[in-house]
Amino acid sequence: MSLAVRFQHIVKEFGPVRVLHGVDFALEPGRVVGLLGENGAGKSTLMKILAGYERPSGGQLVIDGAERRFASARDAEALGIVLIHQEFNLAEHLTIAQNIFLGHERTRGWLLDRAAMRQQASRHLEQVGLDVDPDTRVADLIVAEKQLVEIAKALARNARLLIMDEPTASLSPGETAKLFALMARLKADGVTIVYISHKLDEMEAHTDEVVVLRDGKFVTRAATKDVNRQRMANLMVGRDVSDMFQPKRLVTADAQVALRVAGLTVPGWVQDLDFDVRAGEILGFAGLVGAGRTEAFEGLFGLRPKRADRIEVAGQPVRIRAPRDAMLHGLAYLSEDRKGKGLHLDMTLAQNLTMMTLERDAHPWLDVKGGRAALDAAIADFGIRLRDPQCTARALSGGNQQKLALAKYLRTNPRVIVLDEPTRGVDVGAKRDIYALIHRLAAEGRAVIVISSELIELIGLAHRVAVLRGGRKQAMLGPDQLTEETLIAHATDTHH
Amino acid sequence: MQPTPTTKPLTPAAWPAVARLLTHTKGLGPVIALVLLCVAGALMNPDFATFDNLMNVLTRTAFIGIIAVGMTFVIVSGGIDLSVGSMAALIAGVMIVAMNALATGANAPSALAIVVLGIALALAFGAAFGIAHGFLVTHGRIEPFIVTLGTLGIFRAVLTWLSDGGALTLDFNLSETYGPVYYQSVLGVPIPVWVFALVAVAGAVILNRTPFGQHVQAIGSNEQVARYAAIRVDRVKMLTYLLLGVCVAVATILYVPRLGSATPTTGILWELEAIAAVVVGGTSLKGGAGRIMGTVVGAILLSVIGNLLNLTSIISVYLNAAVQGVVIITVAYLQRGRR
Amino acid sequence: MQPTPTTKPLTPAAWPAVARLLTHTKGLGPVIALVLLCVAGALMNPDFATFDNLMNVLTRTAFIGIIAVGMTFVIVSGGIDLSVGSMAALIAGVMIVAMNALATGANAPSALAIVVLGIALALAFGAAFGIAHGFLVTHGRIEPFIVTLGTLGIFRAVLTWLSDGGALTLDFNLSETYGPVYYQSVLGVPIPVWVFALVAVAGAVILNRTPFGQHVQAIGSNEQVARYAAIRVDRVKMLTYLLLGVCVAVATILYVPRLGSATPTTGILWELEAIAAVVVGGTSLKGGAGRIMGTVVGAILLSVIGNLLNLTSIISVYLNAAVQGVVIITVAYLQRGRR
Amino acid sequence: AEKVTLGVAIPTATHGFTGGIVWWANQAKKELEAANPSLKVIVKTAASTPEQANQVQDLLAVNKMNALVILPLESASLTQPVAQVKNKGVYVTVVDRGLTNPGAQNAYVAGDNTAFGRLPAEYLAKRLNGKGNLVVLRGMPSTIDNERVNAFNAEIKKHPDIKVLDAKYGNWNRDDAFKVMQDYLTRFKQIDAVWAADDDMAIGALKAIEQAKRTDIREVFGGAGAKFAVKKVLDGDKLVQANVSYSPKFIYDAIKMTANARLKGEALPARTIIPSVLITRANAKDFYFPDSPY
Ligand SMILES: Nc1ncnc2c1ncn2[C@@H]1O[C@H](COP(=O)(O)OP(=O)(O)OP(=O)(O)O)[C@@H](O)[C@H]1O
Ligand SMILES: Nc1ncnc2c1ncn2[C@@H]1O[C@H](COP(=O)(O)OP(=O)(O)OP(=O)(O)O)[C@@H](O)[C@H]1O
Ligand SMILES: [Mg+2]
Ligand SMILES: [Mg+2]
Repeated sequence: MSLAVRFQHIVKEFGPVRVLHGVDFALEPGRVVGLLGENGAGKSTLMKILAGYERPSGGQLVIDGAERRFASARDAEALGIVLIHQEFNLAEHLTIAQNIFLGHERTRGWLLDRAAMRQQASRHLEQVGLDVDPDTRVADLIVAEKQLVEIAKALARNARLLIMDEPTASLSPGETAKLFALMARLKADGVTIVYISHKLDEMEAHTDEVVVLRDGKFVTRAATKDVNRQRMANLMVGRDVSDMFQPKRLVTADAQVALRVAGLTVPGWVQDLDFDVRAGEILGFAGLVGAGRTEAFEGLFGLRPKRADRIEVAGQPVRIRAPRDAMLHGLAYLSEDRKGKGLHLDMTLAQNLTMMTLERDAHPWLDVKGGRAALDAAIADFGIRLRDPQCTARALSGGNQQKLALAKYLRTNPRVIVLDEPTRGVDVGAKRDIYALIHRLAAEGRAVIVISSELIELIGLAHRVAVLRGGRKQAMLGPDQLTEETLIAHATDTHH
Repeated sequence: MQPTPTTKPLTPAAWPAVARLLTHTKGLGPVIALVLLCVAGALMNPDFATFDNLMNVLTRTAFIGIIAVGMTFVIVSGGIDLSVGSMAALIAGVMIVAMNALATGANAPSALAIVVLGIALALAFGAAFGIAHGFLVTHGRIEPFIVTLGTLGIFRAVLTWLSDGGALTLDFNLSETYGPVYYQSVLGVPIPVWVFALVAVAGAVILNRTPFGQHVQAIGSNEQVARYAAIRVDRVKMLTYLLLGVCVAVATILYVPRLGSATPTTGILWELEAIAAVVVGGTSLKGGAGRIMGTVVGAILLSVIGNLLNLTSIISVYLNAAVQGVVIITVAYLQRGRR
Repeated sequence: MQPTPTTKPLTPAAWPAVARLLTHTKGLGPVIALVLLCVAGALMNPDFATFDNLMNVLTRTAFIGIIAVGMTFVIVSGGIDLSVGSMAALIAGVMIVAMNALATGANAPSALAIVVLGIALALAFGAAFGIAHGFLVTHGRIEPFIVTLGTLGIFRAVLTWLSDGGALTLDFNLSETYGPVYYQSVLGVPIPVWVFALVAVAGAVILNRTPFGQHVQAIGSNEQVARYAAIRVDRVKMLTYLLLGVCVAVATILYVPRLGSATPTTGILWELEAIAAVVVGGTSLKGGAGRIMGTVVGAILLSVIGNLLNLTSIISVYLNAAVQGVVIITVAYLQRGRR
Repeated sequence: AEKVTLGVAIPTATHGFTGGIVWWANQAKKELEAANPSLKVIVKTAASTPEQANQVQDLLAVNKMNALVILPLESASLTQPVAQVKNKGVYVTVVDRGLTNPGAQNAYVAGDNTAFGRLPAEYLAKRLNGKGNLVVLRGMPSTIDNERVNAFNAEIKKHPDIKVLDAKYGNWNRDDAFKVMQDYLTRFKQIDAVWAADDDMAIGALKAIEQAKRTDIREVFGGAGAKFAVKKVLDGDKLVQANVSYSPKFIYDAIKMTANARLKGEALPARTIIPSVLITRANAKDFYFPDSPY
């Protein structure tokens, strides 16, 4: 029942821009294939073509020996090809059950069979380990839960070929583990799986073979057992990527406390959180999804209601009622949701980049030239890969959007910068760039707070890591306590 | 993009139940406002609370209410229709002209047959106008606001031209036959109220219990997602306008026997009333979600305000519109928690 | 210490020029329509192309045009204002009442002083109404459509009450002093046209060349992202309504000397005209992006249609509105490529 | 003779009465142009005051009119614009609603709004024998409506036993009149007569009474002599036994008078008042024009 797929010289152009330059390779049935490539390499585009969401500009798609042209995703689904999108593809106003069956509603006569849909939805939610009422509106879910709904939606389609485009980018370790168990079951049932991720350890552990794309071209394929993480990274980037993390610089004891927070409470999320961070220090925040890390900082920055006993910036007590107060005090918070909160997808890159500093740079009219110059500089400095600097942010690949968002927030020249999941969905090369940037920011004397679900990242970067669980600070771990085991133990309350 | 909710209960066991309760109370804003208004009305004037007055109010709500039910679909799908008032007027005009013409022929059909033909004609025109709107919006890719602003002028101009600027009046004999459609009661309840109830129930079922209704909501919520789910977006949008066109026709079919005439002022500002009913009822103009029952309550609420103002003389007549404005804003304020 | 990198820019020499050209052609839909219409006009009636007629058209466009410039800001930020027509009427009424009252006192100030005071009063009222809208929309969290539908009724009702249902007429002497504001020309161009040009240029500069304008666009494009980018969303929205209120006041200041009176029908349907000008000019009602110059062209286009219909008598008078409807839809169709 | 270009500026046809105005204006144009090759009549309809001001401007700037017949949408608002064209040598005849500055017009032709209000009051007072309850449906808030209602009230005041229960706006519109009348019927158990102040509104009121099957009402008095209302008077309707003339035909008369006078180079009398007359069964046939839309 598995599907065999062959890409024959697939070309894809968006207007004048060619993003796939004739891709040739085959997917053998019944295997788990990891698809690797830098941000913007064309992985998502190729898979959208396979699943019928995009039409190729040239080349053929051969499935089980027959050439196919899909008019829509429905045609691909009829053959059992199902794609879990990298971007959420859910109607926010509808419930989970409605989303899962959107376009495939079960009916009894003319009317919807809501009971059956609810029941089946519950079953699929259970399979992906999401314990939420299927009648919940998707708008009321958090990012990770939406991701699980996306997976449940794919399960409801009875896939023979399942494509997962970075499904774990926003999942915590526990949920990720459940997902891999699910993948193993599907594989045992004979489902072919294409798995896209920038988490190379997952690639190593859960794929049978890897295929590497670079700049819209097929580079190589290899059995997973024959390549290690290092080799995968090098194949993707096309050059040697080693030493992801630089050595940590010492924070001198007399360094000023840049931010001190005491008794921060965000109703419903966080209780009595205390922490401080010094100039030049990198402070990590660890915790499971739902631990309240994001909410803590959204509260701190005036993005949701909060109380705090005391907030000090550089020793001075301050009040923060709105994000602008925070900005004026030299604080910056880069959200984990870069599409919904980080970037104006329909505005140009230069507009996005300069959005927070317009007032500072205006004299009194906008500095349009300066904005363009700043964009050129940011493109070079942050290694943003793009084809047309006049395009809107939507046209950038995910990793490049992240770099642009970082550049945007850094233009405010913050004293304390909070990065929420800064490397989510970012390729290894870019990850390394971002890590180097974080080091540089600290070296410049800024305080950096990194919220991350990737423990390796926290261990490699941070001087100290705060662990949150259920909205409370569970531990503050110093340099000598930073191991994956301790972090997990504190995050899951199995530390005794 | 929907903003993430600001608060959320932490206990996993409790929250679905609470959430469901909230979903149900959320829609109560207009209902509470309506109840308050009715209590106030009954206190101010005992005649307000009589069955006859209630039926009068419901009967006159029927036109706008039926149109508003159709409008709910269009708005939920992310569209809008400004032309409904002139569309109703033009359909009324066409109906009257056609029926009169049929009645004057040498071997004219029976009055009943003519009325039935007239009704069929009205439905056909409503459907055709709806399809035209849908076509311009989907294939022409023109904003619905502009399309229907344009047809608003066109429909009314054609009616004015048909009627030479005066009134088109239904033949007296036909009026006699047709009149009961508006004036008759069944089980004590006037026919327009029955029809209104029927349309409302049908609308609610279609919106919430059929795949089409789901698709309408999905398109309004996120058109891209709907496209990805292989929903025939253009077809569904077209159908929402068609549905609205038919609702306008049904409203007109009830309207014509009331006064038996159409003039260039027929239906003026009905679009604003219908849209206001929809929005007061809790449907967002941004699309994505809506409640037919909210719309029905909204339409009744707006009628009741007018009725109360007529039944009392506390306020200067000049200020009637101000009272309506204040009530509309207040009701919207009461239910603003949602969004 | 400055984290923003200052490395050498990658200068691919060609792209800015090409991009700029593209940006400019995008907006040409309405301009082309306007040119076509003008050519047709000149062919049908040679008097159309005279300087006097041109000035007449521009002068009468000034009211709606100025309001439409303010409306562009509100629409770009994702809002809407249905009340502008009644707001203009009420401001006119208040102005006239106040000026007449000042003129009848025992030791009344000079007519000039009274006119200046009246103008100041109009601006103050416009600003106050705008702030009230902004407040209800931001702090009250009520949909702008509903807020301004409500105030539409309220403003007009208050005017009707002020005027006892009749007309408020400016004192004759004041009219003499104030008249030139509308009827005078400077360098051959009537004052309203100068004011319109000024407002348009100021609007374009504010929207495209100031931080505030960018913030307006950012909020319309995605409010959540704007909030996270430390933009004071409520304040900016408030300012857009304030700006519109002031624009309405400016339009009213030009309107009063023209007709010298305010009645309960003053300004009826101006909101639709202003919104139509904005949308015909290429601004989407969904917000996020808009062009002031498009709005200006849109407003002129709508006036020219009316002017042409007045200049020719090919079509039955009853069908004027139909012609306008057809032209609006056609223009929208011509520029639908965008988005 | 000199070429005459006659501009006619009137309101858009939005209800029966204005519909009649437009029809009669076009009627005059047809007849006059057929009879006089050197005469051109241009009819313009406007929905709002500024639009009408624009039209007056355009008629002069572009159509080069030398005579104007205008039925202003608003007296006060159009005084300035009309004065402007008169100053440029256009002969101006104002119809129905006089300008606030009579210097802005050469001639004035009008119906009698005072009589429009006074005659029904006199008639109803007599019909009710000076005792009873009245309800009133007003038009739209405007100067004309005020004139009529004031005249009506002034006359009714002379009869202390006649009570006006309430007067609400029916907006010269059948639908609104229907609703308001329905609610009057709910509210007042004894109504002796209705002054609907316009024949369109009278239709709405009649339908509401018919629906409520009320028998206390003895008379529904409309106004302006619409053909269907005059027909009812002719036919001896139970509720509609009288009307007051206020025919849109005065626009026809004004256009004809102005055109003929201008063709001969003469002036019109400064004021021509076409009297409003009480229409009863006796004289109804003189006011019945079956071809007019009104
Ligand atoms: N709709 C579009 N219009 C224009 N360009 C596009 C569009 N979609 C994708 N691209 C471009 O195509 C290229 C490939 O994008 P794609 O999303 O396939 O990359 P990816 O390999 O999935 O990257 P990531 O790892 O960041 O998800 C990118 O340069 C992107 O900017
Ligand atoms: N009891 C619960 N029932 C259902 N969902 C829960 C519960 N507790 C927590 N969650 C989900 O976990 C989410 C928290 O994730 P969120 O991202 O907001 O927090 P976080 O600590 O910043 O985690 P991360 O940054 O790793 O995503 C909550 O929004 C919530 O929906
Ligand atoms: Mg991708
Ligand atoms: Mg988080």
